[in-house]
Amino acid sequence: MDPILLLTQALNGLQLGVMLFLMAAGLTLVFGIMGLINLAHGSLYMAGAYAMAAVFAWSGSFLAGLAAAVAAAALLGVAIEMAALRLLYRRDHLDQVLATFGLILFFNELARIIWGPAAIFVTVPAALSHTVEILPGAPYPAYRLVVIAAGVAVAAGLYLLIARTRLGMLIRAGASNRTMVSALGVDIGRLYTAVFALGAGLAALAGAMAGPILSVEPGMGEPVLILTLVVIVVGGIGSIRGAFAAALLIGFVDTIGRAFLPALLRDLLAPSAANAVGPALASMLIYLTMAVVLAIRPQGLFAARTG
Amino acid sequence: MTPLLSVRGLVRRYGALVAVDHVEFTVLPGEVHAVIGPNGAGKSSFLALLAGEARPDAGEIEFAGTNITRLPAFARARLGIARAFQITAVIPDFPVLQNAVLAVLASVGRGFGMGRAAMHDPVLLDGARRLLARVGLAAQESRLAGDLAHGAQRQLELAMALAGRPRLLLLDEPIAGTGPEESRAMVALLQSIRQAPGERPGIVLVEHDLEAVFALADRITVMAEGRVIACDVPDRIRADAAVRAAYLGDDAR
Amino acid sequence: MPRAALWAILLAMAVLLPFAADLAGQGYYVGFATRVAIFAIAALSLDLILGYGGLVSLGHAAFLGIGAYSVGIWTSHGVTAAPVHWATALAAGGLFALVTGLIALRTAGVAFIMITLAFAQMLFFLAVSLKAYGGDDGLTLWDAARLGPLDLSDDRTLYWVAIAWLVLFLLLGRHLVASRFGLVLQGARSNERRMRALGFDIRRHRLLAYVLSGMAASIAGCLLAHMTDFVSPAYMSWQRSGELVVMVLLGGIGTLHGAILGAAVLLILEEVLAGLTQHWMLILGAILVAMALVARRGLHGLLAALRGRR
Amino acid sequence: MRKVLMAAVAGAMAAGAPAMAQETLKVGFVATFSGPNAALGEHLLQGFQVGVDHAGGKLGGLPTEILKEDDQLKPDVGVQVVRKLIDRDRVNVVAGVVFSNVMMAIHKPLTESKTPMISANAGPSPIAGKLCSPYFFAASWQNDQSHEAVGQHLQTKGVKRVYLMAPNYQAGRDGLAGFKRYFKGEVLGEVYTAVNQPDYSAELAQVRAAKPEAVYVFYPGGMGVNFVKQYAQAGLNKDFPLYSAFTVDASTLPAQGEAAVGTFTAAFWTADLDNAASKRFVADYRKKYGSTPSTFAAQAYDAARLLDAAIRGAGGKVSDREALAAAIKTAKFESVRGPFRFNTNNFPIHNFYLVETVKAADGSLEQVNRGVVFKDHADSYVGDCAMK
Repeated sequence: MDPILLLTQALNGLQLGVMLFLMAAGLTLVFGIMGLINLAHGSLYMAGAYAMAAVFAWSGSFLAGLAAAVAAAALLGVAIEMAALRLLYRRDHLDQVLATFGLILFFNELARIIWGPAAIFVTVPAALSHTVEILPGAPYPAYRLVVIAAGVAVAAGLYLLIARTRLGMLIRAGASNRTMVSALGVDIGRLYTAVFALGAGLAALAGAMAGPILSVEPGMGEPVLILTLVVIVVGGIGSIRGAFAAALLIGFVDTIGRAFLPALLRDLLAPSAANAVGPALASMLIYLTMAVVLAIRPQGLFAARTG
Repeated sequence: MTPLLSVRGLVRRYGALVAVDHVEFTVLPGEVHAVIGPNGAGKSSFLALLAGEARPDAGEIEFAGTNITRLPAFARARLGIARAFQITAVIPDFPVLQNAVLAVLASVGRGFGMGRAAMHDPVLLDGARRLLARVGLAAQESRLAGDLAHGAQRQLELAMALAGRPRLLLLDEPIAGTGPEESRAMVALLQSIRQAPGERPGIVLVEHDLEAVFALADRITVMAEGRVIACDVPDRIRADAAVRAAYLGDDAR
Repeated sequence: MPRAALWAILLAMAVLLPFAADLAGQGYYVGFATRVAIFAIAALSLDLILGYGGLVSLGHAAFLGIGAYSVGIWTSHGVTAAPVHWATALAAGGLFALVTGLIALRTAGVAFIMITLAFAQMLFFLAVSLKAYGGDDGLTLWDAARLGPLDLSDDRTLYWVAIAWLVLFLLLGRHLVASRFGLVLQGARSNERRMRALGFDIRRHRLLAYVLSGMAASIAGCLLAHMTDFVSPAYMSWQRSGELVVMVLLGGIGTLHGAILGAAVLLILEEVLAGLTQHWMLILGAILVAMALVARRGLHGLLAALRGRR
Repeated sequence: MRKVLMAAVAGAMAAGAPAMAQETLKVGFVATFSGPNAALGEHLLQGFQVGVDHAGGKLGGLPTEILKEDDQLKPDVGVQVVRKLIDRDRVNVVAGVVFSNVMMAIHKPLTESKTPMISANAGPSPIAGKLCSPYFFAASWQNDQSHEAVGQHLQTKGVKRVYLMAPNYQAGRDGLAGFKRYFKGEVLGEVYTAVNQPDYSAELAQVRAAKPEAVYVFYPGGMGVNFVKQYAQAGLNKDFPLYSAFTVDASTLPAQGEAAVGTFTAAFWTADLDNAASKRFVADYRKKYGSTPSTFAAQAYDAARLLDAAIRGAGGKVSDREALAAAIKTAKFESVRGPFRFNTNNFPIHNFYLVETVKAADGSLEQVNRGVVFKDHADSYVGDCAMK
């Protein structure tokens, strides 16, 4: 197989992986610590993309857009958390599902009222609009390289935050034993709000960085939400390490499957059969991966320590 | 007498921690065999292995002549191993009577019973009421189990465990955490179970309340750091210097 | 009001509805009521595993699809006998539930939610690739299904059939949850460990509940196909599964009739709000959030609380 | 629960109103108005609205009531609302419909109730062929026609090696089949991606490896925004010219921006087309909505004009559905696209133009007409239709 193509596809898988990780990190933390299933996580991603689009267009600065997206979504996250979600931490998961499903409908429609039903324009910053020759004959979009770098940097930062800081210690403690954290004399309500804001910020960062690549439109959060849920379940709910591993796994499986599976099938089957089966199988691949992982390890790849 | 339960070389690891370390253990029919030891000695892990909630990494468990090492929890229950948990495990959002009915159902019913009403079946109801009467909960049958006092929940749980006329009872701290009144009632109840004609189940009793242990046990096994450090009749255990050093010294009142 | 009287009134209303609609010259509402009954069956079946079994499935729309395609595939080959469609749907839905349930029930909680979603998505993409049966565009059913002498393309007839199925499933469901089986299922939802220690093989009970639930939902899928004369993968999108969950939660879980209430209220809300404003989803979203925050056990719980206060 | 957008204006405006007892025209307008794909429904309705305005608020001189219904992009909801329109509201005609799967679902209740349907967008191949109906009319096109036009253009241009991509659904497969009907060169790759797939990086890497002379894709709506942006970002547009259908149009261009510059498509109409009907439409649409109309809006405008002419042709007797359908078939109206006539399957025979997206002098993006590809082009399914 063509090594240049393989390398390019590996980068594509990595890029999808780090984006999914940014989404998954927040979702898995919120679930692990607060026990909250937040289906509206995709709405925070959407909020990030729209905030970035608005501020980027207004100021002309990509970085300002990025900062505004993270700040706006974090604020929005805090607002949602304080107004509604904190009432749901002790409740049944099903109440959380109902409420956050309602929030999805609400925010999608709100975005439609504010920005209209059509996709809005966001482009890559001029400085990154070129391609880079990663190998001779293998140009790759500079912007996607930056996305990968940013994603890896954020992952590393998150690791340091959790492994080294006081907040990180509380987060780790909270994930394994909630009562212990309150016994330490920490204001658990503030910790929860902080964690939620962190997750919202990460989701918004993912949304904002996706803005120039994808179409920014109402409902853009749901496909990525589903993928993110796949990631956190495969990784093991509540585990940041698991989320990272699973995000890369899903990123690679999806990319490699889409790139090579149809061609592979064409070698094995009649062309018409391959054309019918290939795309369907490629779409199913991540779900197949999840089903296999869960069938073998129901707790996911890296189960957060229980009890 | 052939033992009812015999355990050989049982090992269970959690990562680097060896929670249960080559434990040898037997229970004779009708015997109360208590397991004591300091916190973290591996008593609860050991009980979970006996109940089939966890799988051993090595060793064998034989019950009434059958090797049950690989059987899941529900299958062991069907062979006659009943269990009460350290954290009381009743069905909190069912009424007391319904809890008891479930327990009776477990002992009489095989198959799914989709065609048979549960709460209108005289066989189930009579059995359930008899059980409740035995543990003194008859008057509370329509209360939600979750609303009962802690001691009463313990009694209900014990009643449920007894429904299937088990041959072996695994009790995880049935007395710890209850008040003096409830604690006396529970000891009396356990005495009555072991003396009930025709049943006389073997009992594995994990308990912190040493007064109760010495009152009830025929034999006592002392565990520390996953290993058995002594196993003997209560009087000798009381006198054992090693046990005193490891355990009783700090804990005995 | 005594329960029996309440049920009698509801049944009478269901019986009188077509005549009232005719009288008012609003035959359309018969079709709408049929749709409510169909989704009520699907929600009811989901409530059996969700409310009584504690198993939250985000893939229940897969069974709608199985039922719909049972009708669609037979019809496209010229077989219009509804009993054949139904039998196929029951068998296929049951088999799909059995196979996926064996794997899915190894997990619990959120993992169960996601693995059921995964299986439904696989089926969705399979249907998209079924070129012979319309793929993503779907399949129009030109020949009406027949039940003996009855023509199911007639609104009125289909309404009675749907109501009959709904009543049948409601009665079966009520019988089932009051049976020994139902007691074990609910016990396992509340305290799994205790149920195992009592000697119940709860995975078998759950699997059976999952299979029965899938079969009932497949019938709803058949009826949906009969009603729309159309079959498409859109019937089993994950959003549709989510709507079914919302119906059950909105009505109140673990009550069966709550699921019916939820289905009716959600569909009516959609209909009414969409007539008021283009941005009806904003209002619907807010209502759902408010319901989750205020009413602990859905509309059923809310109604019970109101009755209790009075 | 109806939404009455326009009630009758007083009779003063109805200059050419028939003298007989006046009926009221009820039009059911069904499209996707909610969810992520709502934008196209809006375009249709706006175009239709301009068409109604041009008839003085009275299509065919009749007091006109438009009942707007949202199909939510769910086929079963589509059937539900169409039944409501037919049974309860007793509409005379239904118009609109963005998506083929909704169109397929509502085709049966419409046909069985003999309700005339004027599609303002969806033109699925089965309805052009085997399932053709005397009550169904496409004011738009048959799905394949634009694809065929691009295929023809590349064939004429002498391009030998192309790479094809489309979403994995029937319209996508039909589209690429239509392209290949007229393009006879080598197809290096024919890739079907998941519907609503957001990221195409994996597939784009394969495109670069295949080194085609041109790339042809079909990615409507949000998919098109994603694809075209990513295609440009990957630097592919410099090496491999991008041709597409329904991918770059007035609804997606604002979000695609400069990434779409230099791409080609084919269409039955462009906003710069030189005829009186088109000029009037574009001018009034701009006045009313402040933007250049999309092809979607143009189709819907034609649907309204067609209906207006048909009702006049039927002498205002809209309650006779068979007569109304017959009148639609023979109606003469000034289409924005120039010459327009119905084929035997009630799909239009019309011209197709090559369209290039360019950056105008003032920096704005425009879609410019680059000449005729097909003259009086009929669709390829008409042979399967039993109507003569």
